[in-house]
Amino acid sequence: MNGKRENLLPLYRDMFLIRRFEEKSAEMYALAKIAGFLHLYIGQEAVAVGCLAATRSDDYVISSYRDHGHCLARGSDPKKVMAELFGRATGLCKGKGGSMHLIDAERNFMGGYAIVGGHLPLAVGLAFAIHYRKGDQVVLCFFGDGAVPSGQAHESFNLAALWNLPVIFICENNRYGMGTPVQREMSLYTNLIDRAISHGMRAEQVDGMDVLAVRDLMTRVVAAVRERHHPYFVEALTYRFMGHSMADPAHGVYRTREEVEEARKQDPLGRLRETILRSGCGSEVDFKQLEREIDEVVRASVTFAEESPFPGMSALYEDVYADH
Amino acid sequence: MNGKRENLLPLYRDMFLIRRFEEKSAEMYALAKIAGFLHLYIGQEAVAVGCLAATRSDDYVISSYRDHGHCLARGSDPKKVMAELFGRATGLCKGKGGSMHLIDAERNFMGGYAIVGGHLPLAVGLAFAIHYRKGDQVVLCFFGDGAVPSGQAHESFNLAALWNLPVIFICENNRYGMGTPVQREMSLYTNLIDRAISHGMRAEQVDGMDVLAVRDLMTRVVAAVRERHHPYFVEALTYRFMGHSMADPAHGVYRTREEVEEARKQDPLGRLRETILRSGCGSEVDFKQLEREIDEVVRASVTFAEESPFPGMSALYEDVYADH
Amino acid sequence: MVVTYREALNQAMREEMRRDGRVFLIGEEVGYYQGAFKVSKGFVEEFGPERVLDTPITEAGFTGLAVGAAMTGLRPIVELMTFNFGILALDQIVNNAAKIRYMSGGQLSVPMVIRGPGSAAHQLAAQHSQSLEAWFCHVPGLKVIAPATPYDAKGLLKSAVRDENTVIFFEAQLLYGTKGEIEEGEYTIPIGKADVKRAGSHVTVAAYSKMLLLALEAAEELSREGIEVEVVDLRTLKPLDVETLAQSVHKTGRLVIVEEGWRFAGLGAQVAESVYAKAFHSLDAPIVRVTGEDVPMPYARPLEDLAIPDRARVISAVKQVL
Amino acid sequence: MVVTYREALNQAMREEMRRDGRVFLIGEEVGYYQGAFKVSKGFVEEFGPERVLDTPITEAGFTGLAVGAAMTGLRPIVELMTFNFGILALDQIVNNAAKIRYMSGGQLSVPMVIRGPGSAAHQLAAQHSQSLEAWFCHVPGLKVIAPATPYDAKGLLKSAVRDENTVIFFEAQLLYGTKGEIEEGEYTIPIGKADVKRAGSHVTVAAYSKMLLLALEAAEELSREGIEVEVVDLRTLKPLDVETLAQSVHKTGRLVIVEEGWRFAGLGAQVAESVYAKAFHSLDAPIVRVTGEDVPMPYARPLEDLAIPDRARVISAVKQVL
Ligand SMILES: Cc1ncc(C[n+]2csc(CCOP(=O)(O)OP(=O)(O)O)c2C)c(N)n1
Ligand SMILES: Cc1ncc(C[n+]2csc(CCOP(=O)(O)OP(=O)(O)O)c2C)c(N)n1
Ligand SMILES: [Mg+2]
Ligand SMILES: [Mg+2]
Repeated sequence: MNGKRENLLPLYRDMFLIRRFEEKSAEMYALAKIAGFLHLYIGQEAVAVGCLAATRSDDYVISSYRDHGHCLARGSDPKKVMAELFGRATGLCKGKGGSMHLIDAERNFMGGYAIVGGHLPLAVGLAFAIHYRKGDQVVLCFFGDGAVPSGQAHESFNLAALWNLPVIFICENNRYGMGTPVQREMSLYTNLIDRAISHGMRAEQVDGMDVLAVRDLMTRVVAAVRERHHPYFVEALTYRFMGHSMADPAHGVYRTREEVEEARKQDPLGRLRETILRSGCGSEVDFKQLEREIDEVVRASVTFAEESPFPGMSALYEDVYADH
Repeated sequence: MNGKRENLLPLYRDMFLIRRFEEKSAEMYALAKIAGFLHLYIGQEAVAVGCLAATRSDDYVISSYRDHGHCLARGSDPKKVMAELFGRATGLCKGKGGSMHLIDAERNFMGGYAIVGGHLPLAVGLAFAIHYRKGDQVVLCFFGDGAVPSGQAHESFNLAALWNLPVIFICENNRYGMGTPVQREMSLYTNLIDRAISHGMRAEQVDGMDVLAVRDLMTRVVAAVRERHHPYFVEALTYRFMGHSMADPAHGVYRTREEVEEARKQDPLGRLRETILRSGCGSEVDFKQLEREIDEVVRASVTFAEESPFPGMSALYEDVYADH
Repeated sequence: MVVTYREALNQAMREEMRRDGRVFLIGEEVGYYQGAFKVSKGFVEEFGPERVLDTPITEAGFTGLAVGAAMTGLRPIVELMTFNFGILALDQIVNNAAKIRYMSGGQLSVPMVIRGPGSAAHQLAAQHSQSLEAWFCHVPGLKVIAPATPYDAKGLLKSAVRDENTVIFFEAQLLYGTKGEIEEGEYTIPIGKADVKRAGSHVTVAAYSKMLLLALEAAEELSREGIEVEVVDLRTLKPLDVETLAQSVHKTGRLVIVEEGWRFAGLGAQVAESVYAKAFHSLDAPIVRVTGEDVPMPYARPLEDLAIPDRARVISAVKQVL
Repeated sequence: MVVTYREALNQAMREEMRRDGRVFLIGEEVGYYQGAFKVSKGFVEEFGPERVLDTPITEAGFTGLAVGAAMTGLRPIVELMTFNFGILALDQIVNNAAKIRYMSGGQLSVPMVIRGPGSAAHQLAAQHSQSLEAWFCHVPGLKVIAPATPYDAKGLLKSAVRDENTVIFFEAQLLYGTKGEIEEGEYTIPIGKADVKRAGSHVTVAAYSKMLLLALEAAEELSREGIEVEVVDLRTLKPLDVETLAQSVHKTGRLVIVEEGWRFAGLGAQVAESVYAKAFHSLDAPIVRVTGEDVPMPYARPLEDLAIPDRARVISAVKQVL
């Protein structure tokens, strides 16, 4: 790790933004300002932030319905993200996408998708487009452990490996697909990377609660994929601290309070905070200030969303087709 | 191999029946007695015959559209099979299924299916039913190399491995999926079994042009699956001597005449014939007699088909639903 | 006994599983999680994980597995967490479940039920808010059911489980909590029969599933204005009970069809065409359809409200047709 | 210039690929094999394997790949070996291709064409003989085209490639060898316009794709009996050109719709309903539909012949409606 003299505060800032933003989203959900399915990313922030820190701004990013973290880590305006969750006309997608379908084309954030496994072929297509145009970007494709057994995932792995496309599949293994533990989703569940390897892909596991480990691995992986144009599979071992969605309690029938508490000890924010304090690149004062700043950003996003108008009736038929 | 004193002629007989039956089918296709898609199994006979020789009559068998060989090796009446190809009311499926959908429920031959990869989930379901009823049968599921990358295949592998279901996936790797060589279907194409292994399945390769090798391996595999109730994956290396279907010439754009001729040297019938002659369990006289016998069986099947009536108009709406 | 729609489904499946050991339940989170919408509450406890199977997220795989099991005579109930995910299992449903009996010349059957919520809930957006019944109704070999009340849900689900064919059974997230009277104990409702849920003489309104409740509310309100609406609950969508509908139209001369799905090539087009063909000369005015709008479902609530039929639109359709 | 339908498609794609480097062709056997039905003959030789991509048998995978590529502005043409296999790609088509523009609030588009043969050929049996256009037509965000002649095939395919939306383009195995006149050089035909292929005053017959040829033959034969049929080729199924149809019906007062797909919830139901709604008072008789029978396709030729509309049935439908 080359973090000794490096300023790690920006990484902390990005993770903290996601954390606070989502805590606020949960509040807003309770107040019925946000509706539908809301899947929080809390606990997994190190994965999005570590990965995105290793990318260039013209790389593509694509994700599942659990997409707030990736979108914010990509640099999307929290105001527009919150407005989208509120279903307002000023939202990233003019209020039409909502929590599960955040899209920010300007940032090559190609969206959140709600069909498990369904966006993996899109990721391969983004990589194909890079290849077709002889570009040197890469694609980051985030998905959960639950998506791994899906047919669409395997068809994607095969195509990416067969055609040497520059896509990095990032499996956020948070040990559960909704209420189903990974050992009931798949046989040989301790080594999801083997499936990717059997398709001819390079693959590695990483501690997804350690943002520096993620970033360092991804820096290496992104460089390799960018240069040699082949796919990669990364399994990030992580944990979701909250329920599957707002409809699901944090520790439902499928896991114990103790297990969640144990996992919380690995809180990626806490771990980075300690590293920063230990390494001396930041102090309690810095954290205080940064957190205040973020609180303000999040508050402003709520105000912005709250004050924004809903889409007008004429929006209903807009953008069904490109030509009317 | 325990073939020294064993009478191997029945194996030859089964393979020869398939060979002759299909040669005759091709003739009948040229005469427009048979229509639609007709996919010949010629060259691959050792796989069906070797596999089926290792089963019990209450085991289940299921296949793709290239299903004549498996159906005949299972013991279906050639008359009814030919009548089905002719679309007659006396056919296995009353003329409604045709070449791609031979089904003989009495023999637990659960059918040929025409969507690549689409019958693998059915095979897992048959195995599930055995498991549910605490039976000790096994399921043999035949498919081509082209089906391996399909999503439905992978979902099937996962379920079978996760739930320890008694299904044997038999991949007949004949090096091509239609006009596409296996190296353009999949990365790491030399070891398809790795994909199965990555799902937690046991898997082995076998020389699919050697009926004794197939039968011996399958005897071991069937016994293991029957006893321990877990899935297995067998990759049989084989070759199709004819075109993909009657619409496709034997050596089209995708392979050379030389390649086909080279492969024909491994003709499974020729190889077994030699073994038999060498081992002394059969003589030229035996072969002559057997071949005459089979010629008669095949001729009789054509006569039967030819003389059978087409289904009547009332059949159109029969069996759409079970209750009318 | 007054129960919720959810409880009615739970009872139906429980009774059938107790009655017949060949019946099993399979789907995502149906077991330990008690069902994503708690329809199978208590099942894994009563019937064990051998008969209540939690699956990986592989709809093609587990639906096809159920088809294979049904081919041997077992009677699977497949729960789709929502019918949106059924799109991934369509090859199994259309090419295998619906066709195997025919292709085999009657040698094999596929007696199974595929059930789960169809249609929109609240603000689940484009990929989770679809009403795909028209698709399933198009396919020979399938039967399709979409009950609106707890009474019908129980009776029809029991019939579906006992049917020798593959039955597609549409529920709705927003119906699970609705309540209604059901009979005590065993009863079934025949598949293929519509039900006049309210008699009237001025206009016929045909609806099913969630939309039936709208139709009844609208009828109530219109009645206060002296307009008597006959509400026909289609209940079974395939085979469609055109007879009952036509009889009502012979009486009223006017028909409004309410469906939540997309308008173009929606099921209501077929319902209309069937009635036109059978009762053309009884119709005093063109049939009016109230449907979902032809747009992917928007997330924002005001847009979503515009995209889905509501009571006001049913009322104004009735007035239009009069 | 007289060419086959196959050659017309080949020209259209070739011209578009020469014109626009963003266009590429992807599908099973489209390259070295020259296409399963030889539609892309000579393509890999001219454009190279970078733009003419042979895929593994993974329809969801490669269709989704094309969607992803289109999101960045490329313009894929996906060839489905047949539309039967499109069932496996429906999640990509319906949930992604059709919805991404809307879900993104217009930020992204998915300009692509998905083409290949739909409908039955000869004796391909149940899993290979389906006419699924009603399904695709149901989905907002898609356009659906089904040309019957080489002229229309070429002009509409070029328009489809240039369209900013996802266009589903139905061909037919039995059309590939049919011949017709096309214009020399560049021309396009606007999507969304029906075409009166034969003028007449007694009855309107609406048809598309393969069925148009039946309709024209029937019209020819009926003309000898003094019955003048106006044949409207729908060509574009979504958006449907109800205007042109209604105009014809205003004139003739009678309509027969011919479609090869299953009757129940088939596209003809919507065509009928649209015409009833727009021209109810012009109709002198109920609309008659000639459709495929509601059965999985049987293999045996005599049964298959019963299951698919033929000229005799079109003629008798016309006489019935008169
Ligand atoms: C094809 C499909 N089936 C079912 C669902 C319902 N569903 C949504 S999320 C989810 C669990 C996914 O788990 P995982 O992939 O591990 O992601 P995580 O939620 O843990 O981030 C399920 C079953 C869906 N969205 N899509
Ligand atoms: C899902 C699907 N896509 C495409 C086809 C068309 N098709 C039929 S057979 C075939 C090749 C299959 O090759 P393989 O699995 O190796 O079997 P083989 O023909 O060699 O026995 C293709 C592409 C199909 N039947 N199903
Ligand atoms: Mg997970
Ligand atoms: Mg092969």
